[in-house]
Amino acid sequence: MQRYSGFGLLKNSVQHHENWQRAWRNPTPKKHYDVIVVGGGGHGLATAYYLAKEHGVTNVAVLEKGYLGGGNTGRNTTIVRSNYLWDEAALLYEHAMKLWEGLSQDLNYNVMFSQRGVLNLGHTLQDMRDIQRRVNANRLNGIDSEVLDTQGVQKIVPFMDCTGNTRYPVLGASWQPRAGVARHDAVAWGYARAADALGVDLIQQTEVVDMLMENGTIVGVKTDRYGEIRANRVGCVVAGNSSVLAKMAGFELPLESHPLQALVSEPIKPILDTVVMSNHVHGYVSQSDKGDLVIGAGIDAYTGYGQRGSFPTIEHTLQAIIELFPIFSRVRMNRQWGGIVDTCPDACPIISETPVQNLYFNCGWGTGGFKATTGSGHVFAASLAKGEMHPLAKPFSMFRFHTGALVDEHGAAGVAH
Amino acid sequence: MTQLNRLSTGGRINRSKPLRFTWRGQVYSGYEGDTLASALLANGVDVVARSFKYSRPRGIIAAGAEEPNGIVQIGATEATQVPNVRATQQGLYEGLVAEPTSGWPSLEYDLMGAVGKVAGSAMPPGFYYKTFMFPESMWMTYEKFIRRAAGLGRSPIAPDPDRYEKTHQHCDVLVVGAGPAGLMAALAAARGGARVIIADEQEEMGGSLLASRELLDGGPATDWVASVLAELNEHPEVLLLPKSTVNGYHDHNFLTIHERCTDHLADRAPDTQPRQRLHRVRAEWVILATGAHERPLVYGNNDVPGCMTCSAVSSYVQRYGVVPGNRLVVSTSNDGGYQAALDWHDAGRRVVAVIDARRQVASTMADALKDRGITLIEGSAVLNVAGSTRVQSVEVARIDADAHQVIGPVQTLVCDTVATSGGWSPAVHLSCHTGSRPTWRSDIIGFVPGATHEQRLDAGALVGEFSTEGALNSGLAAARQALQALSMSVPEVVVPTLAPVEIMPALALFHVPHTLPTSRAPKQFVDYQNDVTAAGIELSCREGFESIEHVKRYTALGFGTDQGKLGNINGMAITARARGMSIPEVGTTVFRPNYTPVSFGAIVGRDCGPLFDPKRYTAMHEWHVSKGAAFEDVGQWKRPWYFPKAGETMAQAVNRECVATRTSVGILDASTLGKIDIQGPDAREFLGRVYTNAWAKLAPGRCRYGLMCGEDGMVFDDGVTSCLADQHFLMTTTTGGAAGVLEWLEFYHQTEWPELQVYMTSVTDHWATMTISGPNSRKLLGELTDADLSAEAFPFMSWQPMTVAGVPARVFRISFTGELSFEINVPANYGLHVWEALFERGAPYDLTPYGTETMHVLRAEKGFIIAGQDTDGSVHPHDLGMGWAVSNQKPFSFIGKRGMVRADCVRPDRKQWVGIKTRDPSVVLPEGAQGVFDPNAPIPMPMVGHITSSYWSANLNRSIAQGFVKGGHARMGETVYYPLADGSVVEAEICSPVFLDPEGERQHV
Amino acid sequence: MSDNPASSKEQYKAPITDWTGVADGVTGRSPLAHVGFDELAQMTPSDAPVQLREYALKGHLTLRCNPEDAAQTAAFEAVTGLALPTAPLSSVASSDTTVRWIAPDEWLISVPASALFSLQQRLQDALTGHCALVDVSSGLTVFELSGERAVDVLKKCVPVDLHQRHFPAGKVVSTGFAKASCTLRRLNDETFELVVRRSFADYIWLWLQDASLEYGLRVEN
Amino acid sequence: MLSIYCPHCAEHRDEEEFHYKGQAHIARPSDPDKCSDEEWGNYMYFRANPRGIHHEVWVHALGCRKFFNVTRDTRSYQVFESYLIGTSPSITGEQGGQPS
Repeated sequence: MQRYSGFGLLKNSVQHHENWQRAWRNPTPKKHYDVIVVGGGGHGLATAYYLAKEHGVTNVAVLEKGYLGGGNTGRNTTIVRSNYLWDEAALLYEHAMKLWEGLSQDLNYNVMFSQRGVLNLGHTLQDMRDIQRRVNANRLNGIDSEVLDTQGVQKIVPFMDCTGNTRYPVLGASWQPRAGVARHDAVAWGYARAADALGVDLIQQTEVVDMLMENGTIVGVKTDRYGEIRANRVGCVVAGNSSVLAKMAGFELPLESHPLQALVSEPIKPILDTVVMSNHVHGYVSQSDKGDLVIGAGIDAYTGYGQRGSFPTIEHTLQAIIELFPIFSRVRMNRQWGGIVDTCPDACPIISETPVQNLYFNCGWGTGGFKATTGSGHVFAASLAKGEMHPLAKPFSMFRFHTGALVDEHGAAGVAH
Repeated sequence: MTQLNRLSTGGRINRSKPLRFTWRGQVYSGYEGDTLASALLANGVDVVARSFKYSRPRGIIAAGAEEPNGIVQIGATEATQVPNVRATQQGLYEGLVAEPTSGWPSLEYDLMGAVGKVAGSAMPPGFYYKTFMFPESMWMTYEKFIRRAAGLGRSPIAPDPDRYEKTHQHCDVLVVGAGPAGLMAALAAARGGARVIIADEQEEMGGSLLASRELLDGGPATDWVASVLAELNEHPEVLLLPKSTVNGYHDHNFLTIHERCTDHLADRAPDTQPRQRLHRVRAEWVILATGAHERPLVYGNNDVPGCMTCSAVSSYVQRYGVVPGNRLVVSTSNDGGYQAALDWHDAGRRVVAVIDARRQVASTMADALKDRGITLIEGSAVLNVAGSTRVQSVEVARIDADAHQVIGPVQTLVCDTVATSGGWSPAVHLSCHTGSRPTWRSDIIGFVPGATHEQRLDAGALVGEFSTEGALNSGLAAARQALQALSMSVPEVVVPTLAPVEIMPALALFHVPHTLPTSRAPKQFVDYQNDVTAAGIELSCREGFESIEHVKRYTALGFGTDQGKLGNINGMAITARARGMSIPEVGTTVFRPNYTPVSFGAIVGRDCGPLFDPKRYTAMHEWHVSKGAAFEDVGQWKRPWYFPKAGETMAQAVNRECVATRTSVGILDASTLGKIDIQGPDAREFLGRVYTNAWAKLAPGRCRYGLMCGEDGMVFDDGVTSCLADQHFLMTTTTGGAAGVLEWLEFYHQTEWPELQVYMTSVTDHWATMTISGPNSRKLLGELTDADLSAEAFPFMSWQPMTVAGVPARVFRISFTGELSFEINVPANYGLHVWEALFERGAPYDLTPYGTETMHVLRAEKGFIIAGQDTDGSVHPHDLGMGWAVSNQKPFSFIGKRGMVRADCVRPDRKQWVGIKTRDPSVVLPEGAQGVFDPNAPIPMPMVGHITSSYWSANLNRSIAQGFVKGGHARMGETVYYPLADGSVVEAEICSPVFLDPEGERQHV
Repeated sequence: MSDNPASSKEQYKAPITDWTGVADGVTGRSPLAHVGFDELAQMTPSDAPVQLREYALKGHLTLRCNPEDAAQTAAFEAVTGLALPTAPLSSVASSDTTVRWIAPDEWLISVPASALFSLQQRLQDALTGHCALVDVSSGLTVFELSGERAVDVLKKCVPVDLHQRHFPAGKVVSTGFAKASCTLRRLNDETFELVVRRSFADYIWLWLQDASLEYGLRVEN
Repeated sequence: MLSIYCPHCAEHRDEEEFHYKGQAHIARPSDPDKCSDEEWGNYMYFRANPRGIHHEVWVHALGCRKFFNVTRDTRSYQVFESYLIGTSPSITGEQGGQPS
């Protein structure tokens, strides 16, 4: 792998950038792999990378029906935080957070992880009780988190309306300083490049159309472009389309796929230095390094695979943003888009064995997938390598929906994302 | 300043209405009818911006929505600042103040420009992914500097003084675009009797006809436009929306139109008038006549001010009477480019040459050129431009028939303006918003809208009908099709006659070759706003970013505020060539709303400020306000939180209210609780299915507390339901849960048990509810009613109709405080009367109004839960110690029964709800504190449950709390620790959640 | 499902109370009493193209029954003199009674407050079988919006198509009103009746005022 | 934004008047107490979630408050029919399949 550095950049600019290497190969798949990862998004690519790097499993293929990072990895609002309420979720997301810190160096790819902090606002007394509960839990779980009062919030976000004249005044917030944002595409590309360098085959424009099974055990997949490809183990990481793949394997998942929308303003000069999220008025906003206000809210109510959502969601989201930031009223919205998220009834993911032997699913991240990319890939890789679920993944078995051992982050995790 | 580029005649500006405006602090003049761009060009302003990455000087290149460079800040005051306005779309008004959004210290002497020149070569696509990584700790510092360069304009930092309206529209036919196709379609649809909305983004309707040289029915095209508009204006079923952009096309023919009502009039809207209006349109049929955008050619230094599209040049001359230069060179691949030369020439300025990439050109336009003696150079193209803040000359050379190589010597032509045309790209954007993918048509060298499941028709240049005649005919055809589908009569409409035009096919030229390879050639810009070059796109492909989406994301192609209207097709073509594929194989990126940017304010509409969300009030609200109550938001309701007397703190007020209630009598406005009237022969059975406890034997006149669980067995609501008669009940729900509970009940009734005969009606708003509570409550109520209130006649957990203060009432002897209580319900129209009557008689008893805070304290003293505070969706009745409210004897497996006995729900170490008594009675634990058994355990410390409720109890003179503790029910008396944020650890004892009167003696009186 | 014959209604249903039967001197209070419509009526311009009035303190009754039960519909007609409007979104009205279709088995009946008790009694007596009558008088108030720009104001409030072709006089829809809801009935070309919930009445009043700002509003009393 | 036909009000209304209530035709087990944890979990949580034709329950929340079923394509968001609770759809597709 051609190592990236400032010096390399200068050298290449003298050569008119004619000698840059490909970031990854475009290989023809082999007939058999130790592990097939279905889904070339951030989670899938991270899984492949850690399989190769941490477990020495390099005979790995990542099958992507479109282009790398083209699903939710490239469609989210890039928020990274780990201030989750329940121990199981908090430990998983904090595991991810630790991997975010240092990821650029690990991958030799600047993913622009910017720890500018996240505010989760409280607008009602119950909001504040929930914030206290979550912050206390975070602290005892070793996660940086504190409760701010209105003045404390105003100090961090000077242009937000904290006057108390609003419909739902800002009563306070939880504040995670280590949280922030990252450049979403770079995460996928960085993992892809690093995985490729370790020998992983990244197969794009190749859709899995069937699962090959023998005696209740998966032995490979059938693709639209290359026919059958066999493998000892198969891991599916296809956010949004998990139910479709599960159906091929003959089972259902406790999932619904919903559109999740986001929008950006035109780029404006820096005015917002942190991430602001409000569950109560229902919106969140940060400002990208390019200057766009990156804005989102919760998922659309009904299921959909259309990568677009309903206009009222956009309206409600912007109403929330203007309620918080009346000064943005004359700023203009440039673009909106949608991703497909598969949501679990308890707002926590599924990282799990399945009814099919050697077939594993990593899905159900709902609106919270991007921030977990690192940790998700890391624990899923360990599980695929050993054929046994990583301890951090164990609470997220799909079978918890039978026993009732849900990890219910509803209402506790602040706003979606 | 003189308008040195303004012609003395012509154009559609109003020369009798001169306007002054300010650009960069200097006052200029223009005319009514100008855009800011045309006025700037009239005044000879060349440089309007610096580019984002390389800080290169940029001038206006287009005349419409596709303009990538002329992005300015406007606004005369702080509050009226608007960032990123496209100068080509901003109508000029008296006093307009505009500033560039880039360039420091000035546009001419930009410091970053110097950096761009020196370091530009080290900034290929994705350079930041490859750098700024070392050391790790430095990224946040690097980022600070990177962020400094961010953004175009700036946000205002004062609140917006303007109003934005929003309105719902319905129509039979929505016509998007008022060019020849759109106007023709609207005219025909209107004549056919359809309800029509026609919207056009420009300051004036007419589209290409406004700058056309063609004659319609022998007269100027603008005369025809005027006659059509006059007829449409007269039509009662037609809504004309000029200055209105259809910015989004959503599912089921729902479209949004962004109308700029007053942006062309003044800095801010007149009082009471909206600045902008968003139309939310549901259309039976949509006719897209959105036209096409001219593609500029991609050649060396094609961003130097003075480089424009041919159609822009024509627009400025024809519509605004502005010739933006003196010596013009046209470089084109199609007939369309010729009009710029003709217009320029006829305006009396010099056309140096028309360079056509095609050979042996034969067309009507070429003939017109020859008639004027303008030089035509065939088989050639402009390769490169010299100049920095204005074009000084161009390099022209012969290229091969495939337009891939330079095959002749390079000659230099001196000029100050270069107009190019690479053909027309249909504006397919809206057609793509609902998921339709455009299809490539090689005959027109462009993408046209793809198939759709929407009731959508396309017309005009959008479907490759680039000629006026073709556009008119296709507009008419679309209207006919829509009318037929609507079962409306198709009227007689005559298409105006035009002189025949001979057209020669265009040449597919996207990227003009240079004598050097692209990587070494002068910068050839594809996307101006983000400084995306042909070399950058080729590099992206070499590095493996091959999918068009990867190219877009890696290079930022199409990511500007123009969203690639100018550059996307050229970018795709360059990608295709780099990959050895065809353009349709490469495909397009996905176009998404908005077509052009829309103010947040317009999308928000009136749902802001005081109208952001309804405030719901009870019938006694005015009284609470007059008594200085502090309010708590509970759902949308405003509930009194506490009633401070002068000088009282919240704690003092709450303590006083708590003590007064337990010692004499307090009163709570409980009107916000949800109330559902349930009646029918199966009402009792129904209640038994939706509540966890039994209802079969509840006698008329009696009340019972019930818990509601989901199928998972987890508590989600609670309340008292009273038996009004054998088949008639009144259910109460939590304030926040009211709507959800009713819908949930209806869901089970309508979808699971339709055979049950039961009707449910919300009566929340009908009743005003006031609870008087405390030892003197009976005496107080006795003063206002003749009813027998004795314990024998009116026992606990029963209700009676009676007259209270002259008003018929339902009074319930139920208690959430543990005191003797009467919940008085009267029709809300009489709520305030009864409330005031109670106070008239209440003075001797020191009747004390209390709010939600005191209610919380009093119920906590009694160990009553608040659903939503003490529960969170992961708690079943047994966890709460409320197994007494679960009846397993019922024949029907009520909702929640099965769920609460799942394997995980019967674990003995579940977190269970208990009382928490701090060892130090003066310490009030914060709600949300997390308990541990071992405060010295290492982090992550095993947590055993959190505090859900915690108060100072003035009645008990100590703190009280409740919360969850793992296996808590079996740990009475044991110690649990609460490590707090400040580092202290509070030690507490697990106890019963009932702190006061566990036998219930106070309420059974 | 149930075997209980509803032989004695009193046994099964709560006795009907004359909730408006208040003592002398006790007056009801509209949810908008604080607005002071009487004073506003003196202050607002007389030539405004939008007019608004509140019909406060009316009697409102929710009727639930089965439109396919001929005995029930006949009983209704016998009591009220009006045929129960069973077609979706329809209404019938006499001089002092309005009956609005709300759902296939639900109607909202409005009468003068003084007539409510008697109506409720007579309906209760006449209707047989499974049905419900619920007094919701205090839970609702009624606006009447009229004038040449009334439709333009309403278009900012409700998402339904108000064109005469789709929304003729007499039609009733229950729909969203901004972030609240309302039951909307067209009385004639330029006049609409809005029935709104008490706790949202102030919000809807604020919204209507705001929506008519660009045209001008006259409050009538 | 969807336009949904309410079979009770007999006209189309904007989706904002409705609430989505998930997959249709999921019958509550007749004897929950006899269900295993697995069966009960399947009833509560496990869903077809098809990419394609989907039968789902909606309620006209701001209108007549009645529930009904809708057949919709979850990719194109086309709505093919509204039909009453207790009746069967006239349009069905293999899960993930195209409408016939």
